[in-house]
Amino acid sequence: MAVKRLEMKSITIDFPGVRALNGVDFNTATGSIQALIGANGAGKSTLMKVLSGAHDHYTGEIQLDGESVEIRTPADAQKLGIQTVYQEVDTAIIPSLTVAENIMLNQTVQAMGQQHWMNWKQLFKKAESILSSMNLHIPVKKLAGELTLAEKQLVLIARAISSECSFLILDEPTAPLSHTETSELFRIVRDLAKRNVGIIFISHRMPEIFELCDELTVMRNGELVVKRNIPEVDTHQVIEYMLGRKLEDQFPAKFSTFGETLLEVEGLSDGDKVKNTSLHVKAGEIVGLAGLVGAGKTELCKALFGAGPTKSGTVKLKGKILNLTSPHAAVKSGLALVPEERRKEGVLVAESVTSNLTAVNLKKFTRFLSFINQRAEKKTAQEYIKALGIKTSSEMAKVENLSGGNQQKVAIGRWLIADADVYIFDEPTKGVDVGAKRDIFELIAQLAAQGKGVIYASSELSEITGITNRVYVLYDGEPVKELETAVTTEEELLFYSTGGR
Amino acid sequence: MEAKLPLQQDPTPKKTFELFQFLYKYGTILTIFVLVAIFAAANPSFINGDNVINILRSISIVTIIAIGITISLTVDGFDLSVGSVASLSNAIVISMFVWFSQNTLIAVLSAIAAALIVGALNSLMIVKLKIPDMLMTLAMMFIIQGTALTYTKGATVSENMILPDGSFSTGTISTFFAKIGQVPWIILIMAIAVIIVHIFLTYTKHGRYMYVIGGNKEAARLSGIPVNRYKTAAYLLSALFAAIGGVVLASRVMTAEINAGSPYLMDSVAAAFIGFSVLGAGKPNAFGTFVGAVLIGILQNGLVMMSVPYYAMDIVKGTVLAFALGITYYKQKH
Amino acid sequence: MEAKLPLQQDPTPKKTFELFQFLYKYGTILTIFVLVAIFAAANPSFINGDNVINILRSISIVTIIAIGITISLTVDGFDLSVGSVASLSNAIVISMFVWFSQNTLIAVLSAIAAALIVGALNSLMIVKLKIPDMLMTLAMMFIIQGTALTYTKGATVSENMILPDGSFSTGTISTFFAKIGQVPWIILIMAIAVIIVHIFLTYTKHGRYMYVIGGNKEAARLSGIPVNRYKTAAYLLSALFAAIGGVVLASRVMTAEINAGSPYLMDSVAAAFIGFSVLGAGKPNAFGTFVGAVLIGILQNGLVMMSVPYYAMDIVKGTVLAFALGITYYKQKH
Amino acid sequence: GGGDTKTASGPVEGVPERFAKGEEVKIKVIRKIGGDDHTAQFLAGAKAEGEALGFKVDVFTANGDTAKFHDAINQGLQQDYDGFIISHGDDAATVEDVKKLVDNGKSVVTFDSNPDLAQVEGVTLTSQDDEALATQALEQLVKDQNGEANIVYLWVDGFPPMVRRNKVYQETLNANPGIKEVERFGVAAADTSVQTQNAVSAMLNKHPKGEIDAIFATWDAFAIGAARAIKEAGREEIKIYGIDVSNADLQEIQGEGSPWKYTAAVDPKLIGEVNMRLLAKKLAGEETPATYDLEASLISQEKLQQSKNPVNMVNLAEIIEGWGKSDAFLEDWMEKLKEHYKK
Ligand SMILES: Nc1ncnc2c1ncn2[C@@H]1O[C@H](COP(=O)(O)OP(=O)(O)OP(=O)(O)O)[C@@H](O)[C@H]1O
Ligand SMILES: Nc1ncnc2c1ncn2[C@@H]1O[C@H](COP(=O)(O)OP(=O)(O)OP(=O)(O)O)[C@@H](O)[C@H]1O
Ligand SMILES: [Mg+2]
Ligand SMILES: [Mg+2]
Repeated sequence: MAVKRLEMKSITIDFPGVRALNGVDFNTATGSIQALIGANGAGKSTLMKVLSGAHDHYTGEIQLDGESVEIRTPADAQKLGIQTVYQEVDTAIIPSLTVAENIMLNQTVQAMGQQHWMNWKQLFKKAESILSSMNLHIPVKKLAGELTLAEKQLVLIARAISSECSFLILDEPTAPLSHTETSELFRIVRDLAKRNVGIIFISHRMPEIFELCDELTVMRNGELVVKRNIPEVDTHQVIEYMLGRKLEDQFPAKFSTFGETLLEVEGLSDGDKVKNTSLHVKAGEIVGLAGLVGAGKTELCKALFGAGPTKSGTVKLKGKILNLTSPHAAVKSGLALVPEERRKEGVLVAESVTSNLTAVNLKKFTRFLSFINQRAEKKTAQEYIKALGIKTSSEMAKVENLSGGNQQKVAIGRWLIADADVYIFDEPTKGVDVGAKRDIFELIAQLAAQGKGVIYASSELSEITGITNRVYVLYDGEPVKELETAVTTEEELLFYSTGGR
Repeated sequence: MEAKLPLQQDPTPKKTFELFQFLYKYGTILTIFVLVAIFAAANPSFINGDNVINILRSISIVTIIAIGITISLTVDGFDLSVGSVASLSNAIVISMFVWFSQNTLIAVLSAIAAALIVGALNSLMIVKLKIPDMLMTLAMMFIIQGTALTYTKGATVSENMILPDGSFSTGTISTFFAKIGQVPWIILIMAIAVIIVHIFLTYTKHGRYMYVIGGNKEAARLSGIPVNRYKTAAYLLSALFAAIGGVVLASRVMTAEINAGSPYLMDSVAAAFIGFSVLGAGKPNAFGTFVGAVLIGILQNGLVMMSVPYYAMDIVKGTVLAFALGITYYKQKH
Repeated sequence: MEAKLPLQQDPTPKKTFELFQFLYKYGTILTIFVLVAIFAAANPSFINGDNVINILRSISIVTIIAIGITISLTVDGFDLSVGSVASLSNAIVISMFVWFSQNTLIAVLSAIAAALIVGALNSLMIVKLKIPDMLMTLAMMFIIQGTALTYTKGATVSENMILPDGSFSTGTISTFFAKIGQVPWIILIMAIAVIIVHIFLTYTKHGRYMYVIGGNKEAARLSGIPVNRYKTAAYLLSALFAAIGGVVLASRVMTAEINAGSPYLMDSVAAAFIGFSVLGAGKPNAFGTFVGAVLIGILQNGLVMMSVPYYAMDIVKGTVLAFALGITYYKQKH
Repeated sequence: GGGDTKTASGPVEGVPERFAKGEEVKIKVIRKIGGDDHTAQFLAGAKAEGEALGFKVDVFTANGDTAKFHDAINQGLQQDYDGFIISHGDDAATVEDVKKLVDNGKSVVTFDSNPDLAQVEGVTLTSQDDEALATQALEQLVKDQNGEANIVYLWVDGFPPMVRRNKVYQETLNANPGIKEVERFGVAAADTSVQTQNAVSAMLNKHPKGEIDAIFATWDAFAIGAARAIKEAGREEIKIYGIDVSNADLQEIQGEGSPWKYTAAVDPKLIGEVNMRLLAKKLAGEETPATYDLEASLISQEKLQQSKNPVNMVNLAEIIEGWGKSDAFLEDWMEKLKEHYKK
């Protein structure tokens, strides 16, 4: 097997107002697993989009085995054997078509040649065999729009590996995946690497990088920092490369003095996924919701926030029974939710940072007849941008132009302005770099210190053990175990998460 | 570790959900059956063969034009200019006979050529200048309407018409052409259009590409589909079907009245949209569009038959449309 | 190898980009100035005060109705029923005078009440049953058209009309009401509508919420914004403005012709859409809508003044619309 | 289908056999154009006369949709109608449709439709006398202006009545070189009157006082729009000569300072009535002509303004001689039938 070398030389790209990449050199080869890491907004995704032909207005050169190649369209990249799983699931999935068609998309486009007729039988069969080679059992005739985020991501990975390729770019593929699915993915990735495929792997999860990759390239502020072999470095060093400074402890210190019970949930069901859930949260307490992907954490969070249907059960806040008919009612009663699907639900991508930050509590900025006090609004926005370290060109920039981690900071920041009693966080660190992650944990700890109640849902067990005081393990929509974080381990949490009793 | 993921366990589906699922899929077809039953009960001649043919004939032009709209919808476009294109091709085909004494082939080809120019203009502006579809085709609608009017100088074109110089036109419309608008040909043309487009959209890669583009343009682009080429094709096809509709209309009425095609716009849009949900497709599709047209046709015919005052007809038509939509979309609440 | 790629050699990408940015923002307004210059050069009386008033008067009803559509567009809806609502309120207000000898207040309030019922029905079906806006309001359009026709029995309502029982109607239209449709009132009403809605959408919390909902409904809902309440409000407001348009129309023509309001739909839609880009707003906005209506009005008036044959008028109207759109959207290519 | 006998039916004396036994008679009136007052009055006239004669009358308008119009005729053929009144079927396909109706033994009367219909055996083609309408209005114009005037012509091509009116107009221009056309406009749309109003406003602006003396409007929707525009601009020196009339028109003409001086018209309700009577005669098997023109009258503002009561379509008869009344084709047996079915 001949090793192919891929080199990107002094790649520079500009967007209105920002230089996202500044003379980046990047190289890798087939057969190796190359990690690409960097803080949010470092330019990882942008660099990979250049390589996959999604951006055509860059300057610089791309070489394959020393030969200069022209990549300006996605088709160019695919012809050279470069396949990509993009970071934003929504940009790549086609919700109105079936799972099979989504998986076989590249095949139908690239491999049909002069053929004009669809072979539906074969298409379904092939899709099914790809899924089963990944140990997945998603019905191939289901519409992709009906899948969970995790399932969509898996479908996109299936699409990328459905055709032969020499380089496979995986841009944060594990962000929405659970542990099991992640290990399955790693098995596939290693397998591909053995068959002489070059993997470029982007992730914010350090352990994954060290478990899976051979080499690592670090980026910061649109520039290349360093390229090293994995055995030569350790986590602390990598983080220092990424941030340009040392990072103290990832998790802030925990408090253990709680006030009276704030939130009390009794026998809550939504008639579908959430079953017979009872839990409580005290003032100043951070309560974890652990569980695998699909365990129903998101549904529970939404049900608590009045965003899903509730069939039975009661939710009490400070002893008062809440009538949770809509998020509007929930917000009025003092609840806040930072939802999981950031771009779809968490932020208003087409609006400015300012109007995102003030949207949930605009009342604070209104005067007579609901007129908005734009000066006060702007001032507050600037304060929060500074306090949260949101990286943006101005407070009027549209949120869609921010990087993933900064979008998440906006999504959280808005609720801080709103001043609720109980905060619900659904996977708030998904796709967030370690620096920003640390900021977010700090924020959450501060909220608790102020006597707020916090619910923290995550499938990352290290986070659960790191930040929570108490944890409920969900399995198949039901809390199966309540544990004090101080006296439990990740292993125990995993045991209950996978249905152990 | 081989623990099964929770999402692999098929949860017991709920009864109510299945009912709505059923209604979503079959709501429109059910509405049709209920309507047929009501009308037939009120007047048995509603379901005799001749009247069924009447209904099919009355929906054929709407269906053909709606098929064009359906194609534009598959790429997430929307062609509002189809009604005016039908008017234009109606005017051209008749004038070719009457003013220029051409034969059927040339007459029909001229009409289609003119329509394709419109389609090309539409797609050029939409694809190259990125003007939103609805806006561009709205502007185009005005332009074509005006062009058709200018071409005919605002007059109805018919055999033996008085020309501006005071003489009479001498051309005649071929009897072969007159057949197109008559049973069974008019119904056959509709059936062929529906079947071909259905096969095209479902069983060829080109049709699938169009759905991919309509479902997620960015994903289509990233997978290497020549998005602009297919969008262009979609607008050409939608203009083509509008032209066919106009030609059939010309053959049916044998004259070219001003703006003759424009009343078809609304009904066609309605048919295409109703068609979305038929058999649970959830996207524009040719068969569904046909069913939508049948629903509208049955309603129209049945109401005339039941002597509903003409001014109340729109109320009933609108209400049944709303009802069909209600059944169809209620499920999404669940 | 240091072969420079072609794109690298472009030294002034900023300049061209800024030009298009400029054209995007000012394209429509620029088009208006160009048109005014052309028309005034051809006929100086185009820009005399009387004609300016003529133009403003002729666009006032379109603008008022288009403002309603604009509001429905802000929440990402689309109200197609406004034309028929205008017809209905026209019929009601005149009939209140003529048939029931009511005073101006009651006549106007009845018309508005009827419109609000329509708005409530629209929003109920759209918000509760989740029927797509365009489809629901299309169905509603038919229903209201039929209702208005049934209410007037398909006849024009005017003073001294013959009633079905053979007697004459004796009610008269108040002279105060007749003022509404005359200069300066008709222009003032338009101006007030534009200004109030502009302030409402730009400077109040509610307007902001509507834009947020239009941008991303789900995110708005999870921010605790009562989405359904605002959507309902938007449809009520759009019906309200349609009703005001209908009342002004009634006062201008002093009769109620059937479907009198429906021709305003197309022009209003065009005005609202052209308004999207005015001053680079990029979203529906009241001031832009007004500018869109002015563009259409100037065109209409100028063409008549230049004695363009009426049948060619649509061509010019459509072409200028396409041109304005072309300028406006060309930038998105970049 | 029929069969069930109504309370009012039963044997009637002295009427044609067809109607003597009180069998149900079903008539369908199908009109291609719609949405205007003329349509409403025409249909009302036909329906009222038919019901007075004891017929069951269904009416339909296709609102200008030609194919829908033909669909309705074909559908009517399937049902058990005895006779049809077809209005404004000006295309060739109408001739085919009507032939089919006749071949199936249906009686047919048509109004303002394709001239070839006069050639179809057994069919009567009725028309408003468009030549007379145009001539009356134009003669008055020429007389008032002493043969010297700059006029605006409001006319739209594409409809047979309009074509006929235009012919008279062209002849008048040729005969009176002093009459000069300075502007023309015309659209047939749902909002014709408002569009005309806006267009005439623009014209008035282009041509200052003294440059326009009169307007000839070939359709009342044009005239009403022009009248409003003139009032808005305060240019009442311009006189309007129009064709067609409705209640709303009478209202406008009577209005203080209205520029609309004359309108030539046929009572549309009467047209419907006469059409129905012709159809009744056909059903009775009596002789009917192949064509029939309804007489036109010229209504003047002066006369209307002299009336003490407000004038409308019904009491117009008190002012204009012979308005709304015609005993054309009114047979004795019809009176008897009407008497019999009177409630
Ligand atoms: N289409 C675009 N328009 C404007 N700016 C952009 C665009 N795409 C990326 N950027 C900017 O480029 C920079 C790099 O973004 P990129 O998405 O590559 O970061 P990333 O390293 O992938 O971050 P994350 O880990 O959060 O995904 C950011 O500052 C972002 O705002
Ligand atoms: N958009 C959707 N459409 C249909 N079903 C869904 C959708 N989202 C979730 N579900 C259903 O709900 C179940 C729970 O999925 P969900 O992703 O909410 O779990 P979770 O515990 O929040 O996991 P995670 O947050 O880690 O992804 C899924 O198995 C799926 O059947
Ligand atoms: Mg990224
Ligand atoms: Mg989740």
